[in-house]
Formats: sequence, structure tokens, C-alpha cells
Amino acid sequence: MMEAEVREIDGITVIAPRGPLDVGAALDFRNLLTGPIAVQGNKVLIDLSAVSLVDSSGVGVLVTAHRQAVAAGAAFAIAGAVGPVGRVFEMTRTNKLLSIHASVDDGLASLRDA
Amino acid sequence: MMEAEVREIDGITVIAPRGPLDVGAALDFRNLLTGPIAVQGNKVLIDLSAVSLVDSSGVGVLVTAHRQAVAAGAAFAIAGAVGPVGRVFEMTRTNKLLSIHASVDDGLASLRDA
Amino acid sequence: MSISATFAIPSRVGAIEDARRWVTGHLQPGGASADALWEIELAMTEALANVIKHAYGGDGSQRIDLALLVEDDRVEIEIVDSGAPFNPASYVPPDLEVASDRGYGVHLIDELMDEVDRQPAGDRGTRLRLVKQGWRNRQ
Amino acid sequence: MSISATFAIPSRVGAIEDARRWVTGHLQPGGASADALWEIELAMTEALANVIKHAYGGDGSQRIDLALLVEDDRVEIEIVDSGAPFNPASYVPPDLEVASDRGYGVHLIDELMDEVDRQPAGDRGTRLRLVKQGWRNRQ
Ligand SMILES: Nc1ncnc2c1ncn2[C@@H]1O[C@H](COP(=O)(O)OP(=O)(O)O)[C@@H](O)[C@H]1O
Ligand SMILES: Nc1ncnc2c1ncn2[C@@H]1O[C@H](COP(=O)(O)OP(=O)(O)O)[C@@H](O)[C@H]1O
Repeated sequence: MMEAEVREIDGITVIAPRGPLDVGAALDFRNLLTGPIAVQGNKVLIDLSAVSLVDSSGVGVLVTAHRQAVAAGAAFAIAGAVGPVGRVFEMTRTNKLLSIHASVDDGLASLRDA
Repeated sequence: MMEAEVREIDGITVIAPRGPLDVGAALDFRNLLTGPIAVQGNKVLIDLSAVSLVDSSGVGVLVTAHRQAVAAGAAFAIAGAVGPVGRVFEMTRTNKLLSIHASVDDGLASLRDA
Repeated sequence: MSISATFAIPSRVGAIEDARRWVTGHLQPGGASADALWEIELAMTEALANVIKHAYGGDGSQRIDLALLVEDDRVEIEIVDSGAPFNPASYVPPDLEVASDRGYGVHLIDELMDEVDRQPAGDRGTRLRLVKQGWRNRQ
Repeated sequence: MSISATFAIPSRVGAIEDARRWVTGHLQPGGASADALWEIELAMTEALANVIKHAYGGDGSQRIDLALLVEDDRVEIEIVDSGAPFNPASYVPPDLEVASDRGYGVHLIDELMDEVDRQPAGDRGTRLRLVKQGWRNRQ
């Protein structure tokens, strides 16, 4: 079960999943990212502020998406991983690869300069 | 400028763009569909009930998506094209190819049986 | 009633929404029907998209001038560009038997409007005139 | 305080949310801290996902039994399956120097929980016991 809100801010595609980003949502979430991250020059921000839980499958989708975006010449960042939700990136050390920002505004700013 | 709401209903991915689905939104909308329609067995419903205008670029994206979904073994339908918004499919006769349903419920029912 | 107004947009697809809002802002208070509004907005969208894509070949730094003339029983919209002209002789209408992902723009404009007319404008460029009759709700 | 409860879900990823809600429904009224709730929910999610993916190999027609024991200063969750067992001898922990798209589940469970313990259950199958201490907000 995956829910997400997609919007466009200053040419940046902001994708905000809602609820748990877990093993039950990971496949659909990955499919949703496939197109946007495959286009050179695209800028994609994942807004996690409405996400209740990210599990290792959610982390895996974000790691793969990050690498695919880089390979395609797209910019990819994550924002809004506040509170416990963000700790999973620290515990897996994937925060070293991923570009994680506290607020959506910070995430947008980082992509504007990208 | 594209906005969309994505949700999952009974295993069907429902993608509801908002505002004009026109030449300015077509590219991003196409990118959003790329993944979901490329997976065999996936069921994708485009809910147009929050769309103010579909232009020929929007029609073009839906025609291409329909064909790509069929080729991939995914089911693809359109719902909520009420009022003027739906007339563009009649004027272009693309309603003969596309699977267009009045309500989201009708669209979901058609995909459940697909 | 008679309203005349002018507007200009840059040759970018993102600006088409502004042009639609500008026209709607003039027609809605005058009692435009939902059908006529949609017809005018769609025809304008297709015409502006064609100027951006074809007349200007995607160059987003150009300018498109719009003029609106609203009368009791007709609306006239002029769209003026300074790009490559539309060549009616090489235009092939869409085959409506086979669904396509392109080629419907000119067909839609012709179907939606009561008059469509193109004239050369300036050194190069085109003045496209779109006329819609009976645009108001019947009282 | 002491609460004990049992629950069962089918071996499908969509049912993990039900298991989380069941546990949260017992712990939240008891004053669980946000951190502890998250730790327990995430560890359970990883454990249940592993049962579904690995113990049952994706077969969605199987059953997973859960038992919950809540005490003043500890929460114990038991997850019982009848599938292929986890083999600690062949388990390779993730290399945290290189980000991966998989292989973090067991690591997360170990980090999040105070005790993790696996025992054979039934003919085949595993009883996984997860213990979390100090799960309530300090008063
Ligand atoms: N404003 C224009 N200036 C120059 N050429 C145009 C213009 N509008 C349309 N054309 C030509 O007419 C063809 C058909 O246009 P149209 O029916 O809108 O479909 P499409 O834009 O999808 O090709 C275009 O491919 C283009 O060659
Ligand atoms: N419940 C289980 N039953 C059987 N094997 C398991 C179980 N849990 C984990 N494993 C084995 O341990 C490995 C590591 O698991 P984990 O750390 O969760 O990462 P992942 O599931 O992404 O591979 C799995 O690939 C699997 O071989």
C-alpha cells in the first residue's frame, strides 16, 4: 500500500510518500521513481515528512534510486526525515551516500544549486 | 507544472493528476507513469476528476502509456473524464483506443476484472 | 458589451497557463458558458503550444503577443508570433481511425473555433485569428 | 502492569501494518515513548518481512503467530513461523562502509532490541523473541 503526493516546485519534482515506507510499499514506490530519476537534468526531492516509518526495504529503494539518478545525470535528494524516521539512515550509515536534508526548503535549496 | 496524487486501491495504482494536463505538464506526467505501466500484471487507473483541461499533449501521453502498458502486460484505464475534459477524447477519437470510464468506481471495477 | 485587451507571454509552455487565466479572467465575469470557456482555453493552448514548438522551434526566449476582443455574441483572440510560419500546403490532417500521440493540435483548433485565419505579420511571423461565437450562457 | 496478548497474520507484506497497529494499540495507552514505539515497530517490521521473504520464500498462504508480553519495564514480542530457519552460521553482517539496497534487516533488529533470541518451534520453524527494555516515557 503506497500513497504519495507529487508536485513541482521551481522545476523540482517533489515526491512525498505518506504512511509507512516499508516492505509493503517499497515496490510501488520504486516504480513511481523510475521515470523521474531516469531523465538527465531532472531534479527529484523525496519529502519524507508525512512518512511514519522507513524500513530496510524503503532504505534500499532510496539507495538504488540515488545511484540510478546519479548514473542518469539527475539530481536526487531527501528531506523531512525528522524524528525517529531519520534514524534508520544513521543506523544503516546510508546517510553517507544519500543527500539528506532536514527541511523541504533545505532540500529544494540544495537541488537548485545542483 | 504537474501535480498528482498517487494511491493504492485493492492493488490498483490510482494516479490522479491535478490542474491542467497540458503541454506544460505532459513530460512530467509521462515520467510519472513510466514505472507503474512497465510492470507486467500491474493495474493503473488514471483519475482525471481533478483535471481542468487535457490538451493534445495530454492525450498523446495517455495514448502512448496505453500502448506501453499493453505491451508490458499491464492494465491501463482512465476515469473521471467528465464534462468538457472528456470531449477531447471524442474529438480526437482516441476514446476508441483508450479504456475510458465515467467514474473512478467504474474504472476500478473494470481493472479488477482485467 | 465590448472589451478589448492585450497580453504577452514568453515562448515557454509554462506561460500558457497565464494566457488561459488572462482570457478566463475577462470572459468569466461576462457570463461565459463552461463549454465555451473550455473550447477557447483548449484552442488557445494548442495554438500557443504550436507557436512555441514549431514557429519558435522550442526557443524559450521569444515573445508571443495576444489580443482579445470580446463582444456580445463573439470572442476574437489574436496570437502573433515572429517565428517560422505554418505551411497549410504541407499540413496533413490526422487519421482519426488510428490513435496517435501527436498531430491533433490543428485539428482541435479547427473543430473548436468558428473561424481560424492566419496572416503574415511583421517581417516574418504569423497573426493567427481565432473566433468563437455564442460564448455566453443563454438567459 | 502486565499485559499479554496474541495475534496472527497471513504471510503477506500488506499484513505487517496490522501487526504494527496491534502492538501500538497495546503500548501507546501504556505511555510508550515515541522512540521505543518506533524501535519496536521497525524491529517487528524487519522480522516479519524476513519471515515472509526468507522463511516462507514469498508464499503468502502461510501464517505467522505473534505474542506480546508487556511489563512495567520491558516489552517482549514473540514471532513464530513454520518455515525455513535462519542460519546464523551463514549470516554475513552488512558492510556499513558501503551503502547497499539490502542486507540491513537483521542488523537493525539487533541494534534496536535489547535481546534477540531464536529457538526452533514445532516440527520446523522458528520462535523469534524480541525484548525491549525501558519502553515508557520517564515520569
Ligand atoms: N504555429 C506553427 N508554426 C509552424 N508550423 C506549425 C505551426 N502549427 C503547426 N505547425 C505544423 O503543423 C503540424 C501539425 O500540428 P499539430 O496538428 O498541432 O500537431 P503536432 O504539433 O502534434 O505535430 C506540426 O507538426 C507543424 O509541422
Ligand atoms: N526469518 C528468516 N528465515 C530464514 N532466513 C533468514 C531469516 N531472516 C534473515 N534470513 C537470512 O539472512 C539474510 C540477511 O537478512 P537481512 O539482514 O534481513 O537482509 P535481507 O533480508 O535484505 O537479505 C537473508 O538474506 C536471509 O538469507
